[in-house]
Amino acid sequence: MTATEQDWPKPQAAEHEEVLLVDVGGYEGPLDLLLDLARRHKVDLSAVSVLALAEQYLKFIEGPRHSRIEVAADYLVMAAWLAYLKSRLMVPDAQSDDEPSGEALAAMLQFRLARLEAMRVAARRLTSRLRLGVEVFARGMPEEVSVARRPIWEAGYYDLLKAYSGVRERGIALDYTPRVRSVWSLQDARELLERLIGESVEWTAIDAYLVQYLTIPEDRSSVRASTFASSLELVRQGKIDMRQAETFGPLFVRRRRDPST
Amino acid sequence: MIAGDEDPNCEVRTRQLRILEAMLFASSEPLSAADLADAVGQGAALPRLLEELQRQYASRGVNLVRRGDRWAFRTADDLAFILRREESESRPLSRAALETLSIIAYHQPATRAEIEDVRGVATGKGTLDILMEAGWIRMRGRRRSPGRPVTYGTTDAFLDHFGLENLADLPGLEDLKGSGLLSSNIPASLQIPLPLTAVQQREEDPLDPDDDGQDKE
Amino acid sequence: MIAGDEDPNCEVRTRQLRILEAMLFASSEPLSAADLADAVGQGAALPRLLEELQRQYASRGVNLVRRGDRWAFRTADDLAFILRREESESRPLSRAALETLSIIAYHQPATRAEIEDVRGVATGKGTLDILMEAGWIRMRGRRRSPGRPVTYGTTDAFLDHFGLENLADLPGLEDLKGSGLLSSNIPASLQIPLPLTAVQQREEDPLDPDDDGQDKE
Repeated sequence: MTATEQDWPKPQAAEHEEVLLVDVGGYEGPLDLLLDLARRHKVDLSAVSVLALAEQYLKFIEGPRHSRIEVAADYLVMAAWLAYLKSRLMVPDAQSDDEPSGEALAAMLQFRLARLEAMRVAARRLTSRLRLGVEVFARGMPEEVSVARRPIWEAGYYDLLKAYSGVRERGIALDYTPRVRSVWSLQDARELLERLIGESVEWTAIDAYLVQYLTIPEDRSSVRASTFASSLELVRQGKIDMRQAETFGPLFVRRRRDPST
Repeated sequence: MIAGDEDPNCEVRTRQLRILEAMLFASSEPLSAADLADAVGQGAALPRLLEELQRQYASRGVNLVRRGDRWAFRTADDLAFILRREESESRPLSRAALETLSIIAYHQPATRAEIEDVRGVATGKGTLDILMEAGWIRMRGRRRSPGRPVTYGTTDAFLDHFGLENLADLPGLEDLKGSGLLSSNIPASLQIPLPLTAVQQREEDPLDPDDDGQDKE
Repeated sequence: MIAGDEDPNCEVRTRQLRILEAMLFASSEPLSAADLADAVGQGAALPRLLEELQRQYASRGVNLVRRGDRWAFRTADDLAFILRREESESRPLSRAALETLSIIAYHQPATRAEIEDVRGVATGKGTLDILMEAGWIRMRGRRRSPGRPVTYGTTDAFLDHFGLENLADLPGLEDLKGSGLLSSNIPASLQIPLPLTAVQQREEDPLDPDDDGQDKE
């Protein structure tokens, strides 16, 4: 397993000290830093010694950790994990151990480094392609398609007939002339009553006075209503007396005698 | 594909034509000969190249056209229709339009004044326009009466849309009453015209081909 | 100029080709087969016509290219050095954005957690926003896994920008697949508890129309 190889070339101390001073913030996370460390020494990531890489990382992170308290938690988590990985790689696996072997963990880290590297290469290859608007061009003067919105009118046969019927019925309403009904005004009724009762002080049924007017069916209710209302007015004015013997019985009227005479 | 093979410098020429083609295609404005000259090389016979390109595209869907002393690709004139797209949207006919349409259907040929008389409301020109645009009514002729008003009638598209074989299929008075569309207590005086029986009485002249239906003021 | 004269319906065919040509020339955006079919008529053998047109333009300064399910005219690749313009983008994409874009392109559909797993670092929401605003990525659906995270994929505009006919054209895609580096199913033996693992299930549901991609809190 390459991960356990011990022939990781040791970087020169001077260079290493310099690196230690580099702000970890310059890296896009611990994986980026690890990848950078790995690529300094090997082009082929599968040949990288994970153990050596872990040691380098731990050393690298120690500097900022001591000098700057705010090293991102990501880096510290990775450092802790790499310390764990280191211990797994150095201590032979116990058969009963449920934990993944150090080799498996190392292979996983290699896989992730290789995958990140592959995506970086892919991004570079993508951006080195001929790009639209830079090297390749679309039509510079696109000819606009003008969209004319044409309404499709919806109307059902029923709607049509309903509309026609409605219009014709409305037409009828417009031609409506109210039926002329002969209505007795209160004024007319009052004058008539006064005239009919005259000076008669005998109790006489009011219908008897109106008999000739009540023969026309259409007029009957109007005549009754108007004369009754007028009679009440005449009573109020003290011109006549009225009496009714029973409910719905005939109404009797007579000229009120002047109390002064 | 590229013509002009008789030219001894065919390869150079082909390449020059391709460059012109690409530049004219990609440019956001028509290009002058000067704009193009740099790209194809000063020695090139630009006018002849442009002529050649114009000739190559003459029969295609896109033509190389000259605008003043500038050049551009434009859609061929006869294909202008593809640049005008029609999108249809369904809209219910307004009540006014429905009423007007039904009156025209029953009373045709009907003048605007007659329609207004039945509706009891003035009919906007817009309403008739919508019905004409929908293809359901047409101007039939001019009434032989003072002012010679335009008469309207329905079209075959009207019959088609409403599933009628002919105008006689329109329900009559009794049908409308029977279906409950007309209330039954309408006066006996109310008549629903039998379609087109009126034609003979209401004299009209067919519309002249050059009559746009506008009333003379 | 138009080839294919052996066709008995040559005239119809020529006209159909001219219409396609005009439509594709007129638009700066790639057009779908459906857009084109409307114009040439439903009966036309669109794939064969497009193939023919592509062949006719293959040697010219402007080529007919396929972008996903869409088609467009683009200037020929080999003229890039003549046509090259300064990048109009005021600020180029950051490394984070570019990396995220390629991870989405090669791993799609990919959730944010998966992107973060590959990069080993949290992805600012701004990065995805920038890519979506550029029109290169879109929310595709939701992964059928706990939390139902939104999945991202690339758009046709992405293909267009980078001159790819389809996703299979992504540079080095086959090699990456072969080396297992795109495999989302990392062998169980390689699963590590720390520091960053991701749920790597591929199942996803399409995004609901009213799903704006916001995760429920």
